[in-house]
Amino acid sequence: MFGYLGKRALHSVVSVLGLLVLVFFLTRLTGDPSYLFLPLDATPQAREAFSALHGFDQPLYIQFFNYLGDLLHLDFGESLRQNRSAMEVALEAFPQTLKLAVMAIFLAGALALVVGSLAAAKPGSLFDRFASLVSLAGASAPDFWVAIVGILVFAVSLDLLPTSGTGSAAHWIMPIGVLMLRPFGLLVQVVRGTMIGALSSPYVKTARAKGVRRQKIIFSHALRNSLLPVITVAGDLATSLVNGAVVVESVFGWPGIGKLMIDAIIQRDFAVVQSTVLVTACAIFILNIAIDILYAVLDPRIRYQTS
Amino acid sequence: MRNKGALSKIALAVLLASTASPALAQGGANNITIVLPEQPSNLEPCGSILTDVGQVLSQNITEPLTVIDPKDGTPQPKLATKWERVNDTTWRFHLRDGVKFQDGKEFNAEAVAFTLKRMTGGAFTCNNLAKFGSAKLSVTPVDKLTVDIKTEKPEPILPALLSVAMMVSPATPADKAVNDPVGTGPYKLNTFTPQTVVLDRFDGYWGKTPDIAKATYVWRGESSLRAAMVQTGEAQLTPTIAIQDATNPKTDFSYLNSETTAIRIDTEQPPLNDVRVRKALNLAIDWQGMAELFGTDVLRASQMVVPGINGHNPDLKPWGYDPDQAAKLLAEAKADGVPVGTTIKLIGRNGIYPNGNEGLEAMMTMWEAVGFDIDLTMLDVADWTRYLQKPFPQERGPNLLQIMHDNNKGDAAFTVPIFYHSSGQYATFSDPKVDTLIGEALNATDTGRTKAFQEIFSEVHDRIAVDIPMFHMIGYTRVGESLDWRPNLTTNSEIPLAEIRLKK
Amino acid sequence: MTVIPTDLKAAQKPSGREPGKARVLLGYLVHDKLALISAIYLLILIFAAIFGPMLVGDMATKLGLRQRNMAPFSLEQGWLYVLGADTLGRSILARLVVGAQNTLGIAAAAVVTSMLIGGALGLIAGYSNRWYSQVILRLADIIMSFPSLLLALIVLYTLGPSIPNLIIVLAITRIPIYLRTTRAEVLELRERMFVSAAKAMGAGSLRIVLSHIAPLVAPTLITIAAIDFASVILAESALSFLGLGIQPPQFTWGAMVATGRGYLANAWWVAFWPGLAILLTTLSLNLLSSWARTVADPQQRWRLQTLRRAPR
Amino acid sequence: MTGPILEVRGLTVDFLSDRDPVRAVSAVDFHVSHAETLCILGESGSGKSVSTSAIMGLIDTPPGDIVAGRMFFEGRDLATMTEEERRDINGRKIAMIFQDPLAYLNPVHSIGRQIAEVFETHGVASGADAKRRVVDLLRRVGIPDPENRVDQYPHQFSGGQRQRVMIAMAIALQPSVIIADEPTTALDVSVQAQILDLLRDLQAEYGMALILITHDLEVAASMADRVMVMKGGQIVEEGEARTVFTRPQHEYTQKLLSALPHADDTDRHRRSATVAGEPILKVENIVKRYTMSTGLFGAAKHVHAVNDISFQVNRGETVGIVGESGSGKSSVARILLRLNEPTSGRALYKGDDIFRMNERELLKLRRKMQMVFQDPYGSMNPRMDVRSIISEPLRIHRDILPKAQWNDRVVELLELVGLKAEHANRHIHQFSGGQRQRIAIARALASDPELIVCDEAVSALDVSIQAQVIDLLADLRTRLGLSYIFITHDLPIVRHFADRIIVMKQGEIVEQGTTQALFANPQHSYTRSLLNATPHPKWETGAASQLSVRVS
Repeated sequence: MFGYLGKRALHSVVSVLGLLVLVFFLTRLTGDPSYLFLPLDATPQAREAFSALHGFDQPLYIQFFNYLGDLLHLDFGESLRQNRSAMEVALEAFPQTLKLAVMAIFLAGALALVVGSLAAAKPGSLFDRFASLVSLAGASAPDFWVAIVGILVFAVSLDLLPTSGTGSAAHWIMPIGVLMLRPFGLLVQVVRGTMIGALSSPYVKTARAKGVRRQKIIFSHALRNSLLPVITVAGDLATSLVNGAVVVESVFGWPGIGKLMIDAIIQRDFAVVQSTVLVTACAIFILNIAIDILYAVLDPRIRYQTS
Repeated sequence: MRNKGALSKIALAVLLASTASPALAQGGANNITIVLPEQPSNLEPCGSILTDVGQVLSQNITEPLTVIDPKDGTPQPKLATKWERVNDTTWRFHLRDGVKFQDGKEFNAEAVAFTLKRMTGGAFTCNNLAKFGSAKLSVTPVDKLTVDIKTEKPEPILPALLSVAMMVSPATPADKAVNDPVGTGPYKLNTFTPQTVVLDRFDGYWGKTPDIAKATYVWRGESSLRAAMVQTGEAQLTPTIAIQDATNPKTDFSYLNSETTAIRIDTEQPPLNDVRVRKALNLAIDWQGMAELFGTDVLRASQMVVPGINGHNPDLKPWGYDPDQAAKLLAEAKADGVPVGTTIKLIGRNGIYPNGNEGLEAMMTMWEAVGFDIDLTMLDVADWTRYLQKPFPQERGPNLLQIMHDNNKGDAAFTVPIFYHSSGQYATFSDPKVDTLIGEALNATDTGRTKAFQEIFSEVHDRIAVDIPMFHMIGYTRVGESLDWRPNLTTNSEIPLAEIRLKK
Repeated sequence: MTVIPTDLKAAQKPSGREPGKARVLLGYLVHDKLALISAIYLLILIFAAIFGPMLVGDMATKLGLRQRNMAPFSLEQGWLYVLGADTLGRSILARLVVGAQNTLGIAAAAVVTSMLIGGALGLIAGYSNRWYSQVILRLADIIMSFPSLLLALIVLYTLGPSIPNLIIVLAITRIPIYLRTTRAEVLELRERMFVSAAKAMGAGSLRIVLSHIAPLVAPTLITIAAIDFASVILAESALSFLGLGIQPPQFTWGAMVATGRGYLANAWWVAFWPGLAILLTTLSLNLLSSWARTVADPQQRWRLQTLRRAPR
Repeated sequence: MTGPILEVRGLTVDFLSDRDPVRAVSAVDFHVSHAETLCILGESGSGKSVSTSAIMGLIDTPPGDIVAGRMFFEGRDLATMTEEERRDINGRKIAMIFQDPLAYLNPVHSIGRQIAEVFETHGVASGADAKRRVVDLLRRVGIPDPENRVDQYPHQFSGGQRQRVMIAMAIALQPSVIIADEPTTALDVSVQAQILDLLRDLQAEYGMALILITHDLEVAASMADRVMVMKGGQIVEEGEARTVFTRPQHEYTQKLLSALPHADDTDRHRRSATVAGEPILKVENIVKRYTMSTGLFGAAKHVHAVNDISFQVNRGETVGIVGESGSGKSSVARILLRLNEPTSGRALYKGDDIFRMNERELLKLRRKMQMVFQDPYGSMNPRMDVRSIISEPLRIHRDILPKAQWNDRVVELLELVGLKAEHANRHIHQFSGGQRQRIAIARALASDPELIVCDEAVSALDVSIQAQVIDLLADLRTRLGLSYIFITHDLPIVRHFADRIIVMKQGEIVEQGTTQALFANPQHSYTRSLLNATPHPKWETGAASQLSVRVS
């Protein structure tokens, strides 16, 4: 198992390096940052001076080797826009998104397990229909649209929650609510599907033949087995949460890494784009390895693989 | 197991945060929260002409030698009390006495010299320098409170130019941009985080003590959200909201925001090199209908500067809506062999101003109605800039470019040369007569200068029809009912906290 | 050995009066009311996407600057304005109908592209153990760890926002899903006996992959595609939110929501109707694919049948 | 014996769909008494499991539908009981053992936990007490080192051990009735005998009633006091075991008994009539070694799947390779067809080494050497119709026949294996197991092969069908002059079919020789144990037997 994890980690390192190369060259294809950093009426001399100052006048491959050289000293470059270390900017924003994403995915997962299991217990029932419809509807709406409507309803009309920003517990409710809509909707479907399968599996028959109570069959036998596919999907959804975070952070003024990376690419702040991508990619790879470990914890067939 | 741990940790963090949430707590009545449309990129005083930086920094933390009076565009004293022109290339400024920087350093001639040297040093990118064009400055302190500023060429409007030179403490690093500016203004920087900027009143300020003790800046991209925040009392002021959000006459104020929108015509490319075609473009638009899109308070523009700017020509009449005339001009041009059927590229820029995309879509429809063939392309800033500035892309073909110009610096000299001189950065045409006129205007002073610029505007509008001026734009602000403050022409670049009064 | 499904399967042996497959499916569809409504809605949509521009095409671009943001449910301006008018006074209904073409077209093109490319790469990566399989997998890892909105923005900035580029971008970000699913299935399928049998007969790799493995992977991919279709529509609208989606004068529902979002407080209908259209479309696709899963599962299929009891 | 513990009267169960309901069992009556063993005997699809599932309440309604019938446990009508009462009977009074313990044990819980669950569910014991009892149970059913193994998971046990765990779970509360549904079907014969012994011992010890469901006549004969034969959901014959087996009344029972491979000793001309011709395949010293990592940086371990195997196949000859699971017999087949590569060794097909052939030579070889797999359903692409399946070799080897003649050839082949021309348009799932294997054989014949490797080709089939397929193979051999390598775990099957037999154990050949010699005088103890593992009828006392299920 550790051999496997080691291989996974190696693959991750290779992928991160590949990613860095890709990001470096792709971002440089998106255009000259001097148009975005200097006022529109800046003179061509000023633009040249700007390019020379930041090394953009050098051939791309030289820039790349310089970047690699700096990486070896853990120098991830300066943010053009914020006048400070790009990695510092990225690491400052990352925990904000992490907190939001972790809360969202756990709440979505926990709720989906309950709702999905109850729906699977009686497929086709009124509750099943209702749960499917509501959860899917939540997942099917554009998130920025839900976010703005949420603000108008809950903050402006009803005055129950703050409109946006960070601070109190109440500030968390809407961002998490919006962010978890899609994972929740999809996870309910996954839980329901795997649970229906698990409930008609042979080992559930055994449990029934043993006289085990229905609740215990659902939660101890079926759900326990359904966790594995649910975790896989939840892991995939967690990585795509970065997308949702972009929208949620933009609307709610949440100072996270999603908004940061989008702003950075819009403003061609290359060092920040590279740093944010590096940070999120590392987080995603760590998450994937964590999921592998979790898999082994939950599934003895993986844990005790001898041959 | 590890999940449970993480979850409980986060729950704890949330709990702690909720008991001690300082960010939006309104400590007292004289603390205010201002919600901006975007996060300030940084707080480098040398970037104060950028809206995001300037709205926090200008007149609050840092002050220049002079400020522009929005009513007539003339420079007024700030850190300089008076100034005179010593000779063609030298101006002498007399500095205010008893002014201290927020770090306790004294404001004097040396400080002015330091600031200007820092700006022109080239060790980092100084955006404000762009306003000086190619002007080279040399500063000579005469005595403690007097400096001479020499330019290579005569610079009749140097006092106005210096309104963008934010004086910084000599303790500021000269070789790199900073995020902790120290100036002479009535407020000093408390904190700058990814969530907020907080300014505290500076007790050692040379002027009148302002009402507001503490100002917190936050930023939200959505206009409706900013409006909602002021409505719910989470914030007291937002400098920009979209027209459709300005629904409450008690809190929402419009102001002419010094921005002028227009479509630039690439006059070198047929059929746009024909004046009839250009006039037809101007006449084909239902300007009143268009005004609906940008707010009924917008001013129909006939030139690229707003009233109040030195050189604005109040007698110049904008083109009206006359689709028949447009069609006729087009037919005439066609009869003369002008290839009016050529597809014309209409190039817009995403997010250039509110409802900008809709405006272009509407104009495209109207132009096609009189017989043009228009192809609309929306570009991102970087790509769009390639069309805006020389050298223009080689294979660009006939094109119309959506532009917006902001001149809040009081003088048409910040507008005319770049747009209309044959060597101008944005100019698509060269007209010897206009070039001569511009040369004269730039060296003229007082009323002669005003007249000269007015003549240029009428020339390019009536005779050449070089572009399609659209509107002098209106901005909307929402000001909480507890504040006594009105926006004006400069609100786009600065929000002086000292001018904000609390209603009793 | 008597497991219930084999008994059911035995019952489905040809008995001479087997109704056509389409009839059977239709019967299942009628049995699931939500799926039936979804199917009808999607059919109407497809109709609108194909014929809509012919029917109301001009009305979708006709300006009415003096009836900007006209409220819905009024027939004063004609039935086309029953859903109100947008920020330029154009009929929202007409725009919804015409917008269906771009919305569905872009999503379909992106989904099909990513399915074909992802599927092909997945077949290669799953069937072959050569170095290029590793390269394909690492590339998929890279795309997966690259936040897709960011990737989309970078590519769109590089290529410029046009409809083909939009399709490319949306497709790239979805490829890994198909790739990984296909590969996982191939890894299982290639150990199956009929693959060994084909090898024993002398079939080459290409033949095995194309005629034995690919047809068995296809149903899974198509199921994913149905749900992915929904994701792509939403992703496209998120790009519009960031200003890099489809560019005017072209429009999609996503772009309509994005432009209308500024009016939610005052003219909710501008963003509401296209938002509702997106919601209903993605919802319908999800409901239909969950219906299809039930149909495909012999253990669950009875839920869609009218059970005929024996007389007592 | 006081009256029956469990009694089923007139049970009729349907499975519903939108067609006419499928009758799984129809008006079934049976009963079982204290310490008695009732065998329900039937082939797949006979409905033999449905009635016991109904007793346990394991049939979901819908899609199941209990149309009629009553079930009494200790005189109480199960239908009148509450859900809770029924649940309490399950596991405590009636317990069940399933066929495939790997699927029927929950993979994510330790076996200790799953057995203890019986105690906990019925409030008998919990915690350390339950665990102690579980260890005792495991010891009783013959799991070595139960203290340590109690915390292991199902996948860490062998097939036989898993079935023992299942049995431990069933006897935990010493129920009055145990229902065992095909408990030994997936097991090797030697293990099967041990499990059956265990069941017998336990029954003697606790005095339980045992309902044994099986398709295997020998198993039934060795266990049953009474036998009930089912076909198509109906009971065709029922009675005391000895009577049923020795004097079957119903035609179907007679047919089943006659299909037994060792039902009679007369040669049924399945063996090659002619003396074998020249050698066509010569296998020399093939070795297949796998390298396994034992996890946790452990040293790599070499496992010999096939170790130094040599044999020869002559034209027109059938060579049987016999062994239990893990003996390496299937590896040999796969290696010979180059589906797996050997570690070393040679296999000369008419003098050319198969392992050194390049792509083109290999393609040529594959025309001449074909394979029939164990699972006909799995070995044919479910998406293809029969025509495409049978003509696939023609499509691969384009030079065999012009395309225009493929259709005729398919029909010819179908008729050759006893199917009809119209079957060509159907899909594989529309056929029964025996028919599918015929299609697989037709496919193998399409390229005019000389040698066919049959890997457990009849193992998945019902006994009555097995005989038919073997007859077909024998017939084709005579008509087409084929040679076979016939791989099986079932020694009796090859007795009348193979000319020579190779017995394999753990990758090595332990014995080989002509069929007659091997059966008459097995040299190796392993061969003898294989022969003896066949269950003995319960009523039998001596070596003599009317059924002659024992050979020696």
